[in-house]
Amino acid sequence: MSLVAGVVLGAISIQWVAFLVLAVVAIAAALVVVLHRSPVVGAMGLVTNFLCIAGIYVLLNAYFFAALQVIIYAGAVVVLITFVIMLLNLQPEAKGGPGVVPVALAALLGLALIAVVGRPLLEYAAPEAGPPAPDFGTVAQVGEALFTVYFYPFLAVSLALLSAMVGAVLLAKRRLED
Amino acid sequence: MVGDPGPYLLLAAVLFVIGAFGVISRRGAITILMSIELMLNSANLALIAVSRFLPGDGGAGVPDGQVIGFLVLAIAAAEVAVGLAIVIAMFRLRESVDVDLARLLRW
Amino acid sequence: MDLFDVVATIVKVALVVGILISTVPVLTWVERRGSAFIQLRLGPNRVGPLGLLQPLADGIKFLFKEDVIPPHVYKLFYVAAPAVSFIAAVLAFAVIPFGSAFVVDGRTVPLVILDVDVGVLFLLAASGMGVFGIILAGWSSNNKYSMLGGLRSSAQMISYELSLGLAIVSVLIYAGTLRPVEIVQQQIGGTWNVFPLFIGFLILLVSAFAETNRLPFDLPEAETELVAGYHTEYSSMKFSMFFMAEYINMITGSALVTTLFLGGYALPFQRLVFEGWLGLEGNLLAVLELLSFTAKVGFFLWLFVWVRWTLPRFRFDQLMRLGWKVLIPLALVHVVWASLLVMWGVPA
Amino acid sequence: MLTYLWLIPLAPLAGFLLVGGLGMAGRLREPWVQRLAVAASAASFVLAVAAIVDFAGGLDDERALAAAQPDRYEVSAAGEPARFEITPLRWMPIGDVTLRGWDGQGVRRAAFGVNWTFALDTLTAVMLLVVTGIGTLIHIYSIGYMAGEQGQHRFFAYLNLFMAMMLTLVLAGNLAVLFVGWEGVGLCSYLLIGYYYRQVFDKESGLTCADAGRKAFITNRIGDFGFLLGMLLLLLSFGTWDFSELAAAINGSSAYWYGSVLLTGIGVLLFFGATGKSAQVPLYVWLPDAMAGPTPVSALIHAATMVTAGVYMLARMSALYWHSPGAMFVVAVVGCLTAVLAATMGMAQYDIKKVLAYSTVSQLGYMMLGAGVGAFVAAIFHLVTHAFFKACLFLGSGSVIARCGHTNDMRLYGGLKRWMPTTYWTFLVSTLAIAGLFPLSGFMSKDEILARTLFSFRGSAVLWLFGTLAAVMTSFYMFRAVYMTFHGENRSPDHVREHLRESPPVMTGVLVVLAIGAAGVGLLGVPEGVSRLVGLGNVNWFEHVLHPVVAARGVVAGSAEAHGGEHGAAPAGEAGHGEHAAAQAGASHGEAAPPGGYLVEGMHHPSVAAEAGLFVLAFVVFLTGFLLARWAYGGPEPRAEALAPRLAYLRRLLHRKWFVDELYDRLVIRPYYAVADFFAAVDQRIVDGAVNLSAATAELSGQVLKLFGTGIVRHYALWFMAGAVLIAWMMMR
Repeated sequence: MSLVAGVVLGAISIQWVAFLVLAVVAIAAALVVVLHRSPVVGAMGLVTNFLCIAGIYVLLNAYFFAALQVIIYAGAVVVLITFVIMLLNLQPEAKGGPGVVPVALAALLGLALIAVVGRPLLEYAAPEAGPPAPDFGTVAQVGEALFTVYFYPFLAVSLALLSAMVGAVLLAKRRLED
Repeated sequence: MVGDPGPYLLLAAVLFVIGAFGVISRRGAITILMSIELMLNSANLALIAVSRFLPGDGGAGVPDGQVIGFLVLAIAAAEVAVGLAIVIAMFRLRESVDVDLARLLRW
Repeated sequence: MDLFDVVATIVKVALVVGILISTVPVLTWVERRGSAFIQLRLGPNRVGPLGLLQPLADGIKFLFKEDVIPPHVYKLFYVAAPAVSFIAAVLAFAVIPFGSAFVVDGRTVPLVILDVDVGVLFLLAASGMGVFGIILAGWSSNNKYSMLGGLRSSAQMISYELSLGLAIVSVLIYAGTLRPVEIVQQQIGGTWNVFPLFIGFLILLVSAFAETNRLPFDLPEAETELVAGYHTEYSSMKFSMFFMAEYINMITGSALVTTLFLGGYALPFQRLVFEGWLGLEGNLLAVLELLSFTAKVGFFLWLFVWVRWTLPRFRFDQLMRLGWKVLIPLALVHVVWASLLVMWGVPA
Repeated sequence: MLTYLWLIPLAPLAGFLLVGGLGMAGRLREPWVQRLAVAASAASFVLAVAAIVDFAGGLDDERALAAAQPDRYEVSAAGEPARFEITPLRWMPIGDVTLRGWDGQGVRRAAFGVNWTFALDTLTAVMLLVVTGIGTLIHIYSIGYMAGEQGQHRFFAYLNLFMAMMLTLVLAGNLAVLFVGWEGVGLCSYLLIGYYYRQVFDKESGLTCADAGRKAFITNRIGDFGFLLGMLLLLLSFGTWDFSELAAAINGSSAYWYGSVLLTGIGVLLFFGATGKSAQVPLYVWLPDAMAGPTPVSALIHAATMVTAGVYMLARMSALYWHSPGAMFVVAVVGCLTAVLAATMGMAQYDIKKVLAYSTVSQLGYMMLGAGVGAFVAAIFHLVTHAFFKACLFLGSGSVIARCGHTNDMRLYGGLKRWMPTTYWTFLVSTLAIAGLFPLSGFMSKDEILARTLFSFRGSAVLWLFGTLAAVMTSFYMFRAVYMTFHGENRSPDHVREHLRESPPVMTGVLVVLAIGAAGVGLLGVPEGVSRLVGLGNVNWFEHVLHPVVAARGVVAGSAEAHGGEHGAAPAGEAGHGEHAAAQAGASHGEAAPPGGYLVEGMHHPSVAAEAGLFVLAFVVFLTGFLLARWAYGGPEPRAEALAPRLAYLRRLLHRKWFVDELYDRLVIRPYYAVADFFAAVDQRIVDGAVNLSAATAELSGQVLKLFGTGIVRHYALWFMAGAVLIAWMMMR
């Protein structure tokens, strides 16, 4: 049943409460990332956001992906970002920030996108989906799908990762001569 | 049990928009990178939310969403790596990560 | 989720956390007495018999010291850092099985807090979060030394997390499952993993040492160069939190090693001797398994202390080179080795 | 000799190449240039005479030759007037032409090819003798006139080239070859007029000789344009350009063609070409300015030969003109108008050559009038006589100019009688001839034309009246010229007066010959009316010889039955006589159309009293012009000056040539430039404009798009986002 329907009917399960809490915290964290002037605070906001989303994945019975999310996103990506922030010793941005016009425009566009995407979501009453399959979200099921149906994308991604590694090393390597 | 992807998709949309707003309005390269991560993450959320409620064999849910999510994850990680390398290189040139300083590529 | 399970879980959690926290002072005592024994000196013996109460005295000391929050720190993260470290350390313990199961008035209570399909990944995730504690501590203290200390320790942890992960992956490939309970059951059935995957065992052990910033790898806190590393600015209780987090990490590390390679709570030749010959089962067997688990963990803990007071400290570049150029390639080879074993159908 | 007919134009052509080539290379000294040129011209004269003698001796052996080689030779059939054609060269084998079926025989494709054909018949013979005879005499005269001139090889070369082109024109067997000659003579007249290309010719208008040459050429070309259209129209309707075939085709379906609009159109177009070449009303303006050329040129080209080409063409196409009364009427009216107009202008000129030029235009008007009323023979005869006396007049004026310090202005002459007696007497004889004194040639030909204009079926009294008026003016301005130049005291400046003496014999000799010709040649074609008065019967040998060639055939023939076969050159005028009688019986004096509604050839025969009246009138005309001139200019101090103030306005009008040049300038040239400017502007603004516009839009859009390339990443992100929203909206709609 749709969001509105869920609230109205009052059949609020623990799931619902958990989802709402996690959602609110995630949004708040996202706002911190975007609005806060100090990059480190932003990074911590990002971590919080990722952990909340991992929580939501658990709610969606996607345990494997939740673990992945925490290990890779929260554990590696944000650490890397924080690492670079501290390496470059970045100071918080100057007060000024970009002019009002782009900010306003961006906000406007954002709202427009939400309006465009949101409306059908609210109206669309999806059919009630039953409980997930017993092995849903487990490593076995995802692993099996990954290596059979999505095998070639998997190879492509591995190539992409390889090239990213080489690229990153070359770009960041201090020139030998200087 | 929230029976349909509605609320999750809405959350994903909101997160996406916040990420986009961050990319557009902020001048710090790192912040922009983080906002991009946000957007990618919201995409993942949407993917998995939808795949969870699709009719699969032996109950609701198909693994495809998570597999694609996994691939997006990998790509996002690669993207951050290269992005940070670029930021470092830029920092070395400009002493700052302000994106507006890198505007040589214009008429 | 009926009431009984909830209560059982709560009791288990309480027990585990309690034991973890209480073992920390014991460990400090062991540490000090051990180092003394290694260095042929007496060690604390004034406070209580054989200095057993010395840790208690330290604890009380930490409690009553003035909790100073320097003005230039970033208050929120400064306070949050020790909490994050401690929570990460404790959380990792949730998935480690320390016994098969107790039967309490007809209801079996598995001696593991969170028996989840992706158990090992959960452990990895939790230990990953530990890094943030250190980073935040380093950054929020707002001074060069702690910042550099934080940077170095996070760099070290990131590097060794990689080899740790690969070693665990090889075990998972060999075991074919991510559920720790299953891994232990397999080792009970078959041989302990340490024999076929011995190199993996060593890599995991070394990585565990690096993860916990223990001596050969304790560059961050190296007194001589970086004062006290990332927790320079911390005092009293927050400092002790870091201290406890470190020791709990040690316990978790050794527990992880025992579970994956030494068969967790498996008694040596359990099937043959204890179950087969002695015909034990039920709670008695569980108690014995608990004891075997504790013994193994204790051995590794002693190993930590032993290593700390015998091996000299690595230089930072040696540390990094060992991590990236030795351990990781070795771990990759070991993963291949594990998959070959699986291919040849070695595991039972 | 007839088979070497094609050599006649070749001789002067060779002369041109030799004199021109070697002269330009500087290898020829003056005497040799002159000798070669004259030799070439004389050679063509000798060859012409030989060919004519052979032709007169009958065409028997030629007929055998034609039978042997049909494609090279062709001889007219027994009944037809004698004609010999030779085709030495196949020129343009064009292939099939689609005939539009205007000739009533439906659309069909006819093989059409143009060959380089030369033909000889009595008409061509006459023209040959005139062109080569007068030409050679003028070549001889030029030796004296051009003595000492720098680069005179250029003059003689062009003169020879002119002779070659004129001979080609005259000998042409079809319109194409005629057109080659037609254009050739136009070119030569341009080259020769502009001989003194640096000198300013006309003090008043500042016209240089080169400008005069250009003016002549352009006016001729405009005429040729009409001529070419006529030729093409002819081709599309008859499928041939050959004269004999054309005549046969027209006479063959004579009833169909009589009065057809197409034929009239072709006739008018061809006549338009003739007006350009023979200086008739619309396109005569170039002839007075052509006097910029040396006098021998004026004599040869602008008096004797080239300008007569138009009349010859009309005579050659007589079959066509007989069948389109409309076209002939146009010719007559234009001819008469030109005669009167030119005569008026001639009376008020001070330049002796200009006077003679206008006189030439006027006499040509007479010839066209004659052709227009059907008196082709009279027209050709006037052409011959005019060639003699006008050449003599021009050469006389040439010797006067040479002696009086190269000035044409008669006001600086006066009393030259004492110094240049031969020139004076020859000039006087020619003047008497042109003015129309009885025994001389002028009277014979001009009065024949006037008589024909009055009595011929196609003539009219009005045209005759204007003709007579022009005759009076002719004798007036001729005697005015004589009195101003040779009588009264000498008005030339002193340094000129010392050198005044007679021209060298080489010039005066030619003058004498021409004067004798001017006097005597008239006797060849004494008009029938006059001979009857004197009781000699019809002794008009010239008419007898020429008439068969230009006589009308088919429905328009004089009298259907009278015109049986016209055999050979039989002297007896029986046939001719008979024809007059029939016409006489058929038509009373009135305008009643002859039987069958066709304007038939021939004329109402005047009663003897009418003939006598005409004769006396001619003498009266001569006398009035003479006395008027004597009264005005004869006395010691010219009375004309006294009259000047009262007639000032009239004098200025006539002297300024009725402001025709100015009229043309304003009517034709200025609008032409206006139109040209207009289109230049259009091209500039619209065509270039469009091109520039497209370039401008590209550049403008470039400028606009440039604003988006700010280089700032955030802006690009903004556009990304905007795009995404748009797409999302479109998809979600």
